[in-house]
Amino acid sequence: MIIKVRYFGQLQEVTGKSEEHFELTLDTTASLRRFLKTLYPKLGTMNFKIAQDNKITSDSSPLKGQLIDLLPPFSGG
Amino acid sequence: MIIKVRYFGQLQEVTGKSEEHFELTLDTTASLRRFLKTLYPKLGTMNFKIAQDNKITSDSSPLKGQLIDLLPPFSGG
Amino acid sequence: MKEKIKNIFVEGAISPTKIAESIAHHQSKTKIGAHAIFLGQVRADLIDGKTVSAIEYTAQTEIANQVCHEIREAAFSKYELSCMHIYHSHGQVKAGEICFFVFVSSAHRDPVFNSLSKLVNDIKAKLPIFGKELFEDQTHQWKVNQ
Amino acid sequence: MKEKIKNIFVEGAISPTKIAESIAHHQSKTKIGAHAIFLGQVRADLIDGKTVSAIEYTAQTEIANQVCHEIREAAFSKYELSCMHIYHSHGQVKAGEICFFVFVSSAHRDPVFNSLSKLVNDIKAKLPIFGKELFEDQTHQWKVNQ
Repeated sequence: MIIKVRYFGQLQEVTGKSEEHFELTLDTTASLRRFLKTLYPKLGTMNFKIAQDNKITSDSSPLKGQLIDLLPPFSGG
Repeated sequence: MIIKVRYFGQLQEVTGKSEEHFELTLDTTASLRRFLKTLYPKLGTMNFKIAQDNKITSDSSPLKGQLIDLLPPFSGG
Repeated sequence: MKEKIKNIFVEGAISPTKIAESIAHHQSKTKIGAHAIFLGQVRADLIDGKTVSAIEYTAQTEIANQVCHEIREAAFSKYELSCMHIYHSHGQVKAGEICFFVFVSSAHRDPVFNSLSKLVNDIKAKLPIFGKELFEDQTHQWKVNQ
Repeated sequence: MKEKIKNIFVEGAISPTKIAESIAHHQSKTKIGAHAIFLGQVRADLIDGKTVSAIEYTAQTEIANQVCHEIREAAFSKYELSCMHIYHSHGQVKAGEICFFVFVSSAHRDPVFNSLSKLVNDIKAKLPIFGKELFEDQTHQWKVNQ
């Protein structure tokens, strides 16, 4: 499956990009999180939520979205 | 002692005036309250606070002010 | 923060423009991170088939300003506030217009939330202000706060 | 009160004039007796000897607007509100300028006090908005909400 991963806020600085595409077969968002932390070791120390197709999901969620967003801590207001 | 009594809000309608002067010797504001209720029987059914010289006072306060204000229930805001 | 006693009364309605100017004045105060504002607006209440068209406010202004000053000083002591502005209408205010404006500012949001409702409730309860509700047919009744 | 999902984002700072216009729009709604407004203002915080000159906001806007919609619907269900308006800046907002505007209206004052702090706290906690604090020397740090 081809997925588009977008990075928000300081995660763009950590990865050096705002988005990229991967062809992957992974079962859960937790697996995706491990994959990305291996690819970008600096992500290992960071808190972020994962959204699939514009819905924030828990780490035990099946990975089935085609649009994945990595969201660092929120700081609006 | 000559005192000036001012009526506020609906008390002006009950007494038919906004202010008047009295020459009186009374010990407390409670006594003044009784005196005014005798003069204006309709005041008998109304709640009001009494201020002396721009300070709201309790009914047990000695009557010593020269400016007396009768204040009906507050309804600002 | 000791201040002299301010006159909170303005003749007639408080305009949205005045509120905007008051907000704009705080843009130079760059330690402020949070403002909270309360606005009282005259309701066109329907009472026994008659509609309120305006409220005419009178007050014992000396006492009202003095008591408001005490409420203000107590709030500055209790909450971490940078600024506080309080205005109330005197005279006639039409239904739909603003008659009461309380504006608090702080570095952070908790002090403005906590102080705003306290200030509004204290001012309504403790200031000798009297509202006369005027109906469209020229009759009236005296406003009673809940 | 079911509504379609609104876009809460405005480019740059929220002007006092916009706030005044929003207040003025409510003068025809004569069942309203109380408004409460929260304004977030960018602070010129001093951090390790450097002063914040602006915040640049980015967001996952689709999620932010959807979550804000859910927060809004929950507030309409829980509190007796006539109106609710929420705006947040996107892009750059200078120190002293307004970046966040929450405006609630009701017949009476309790619903506006109770809903205002709840809305502001929920929006800050749940909307994917990211503030980048820009210093005068062109460096930056990422804002962390308390």
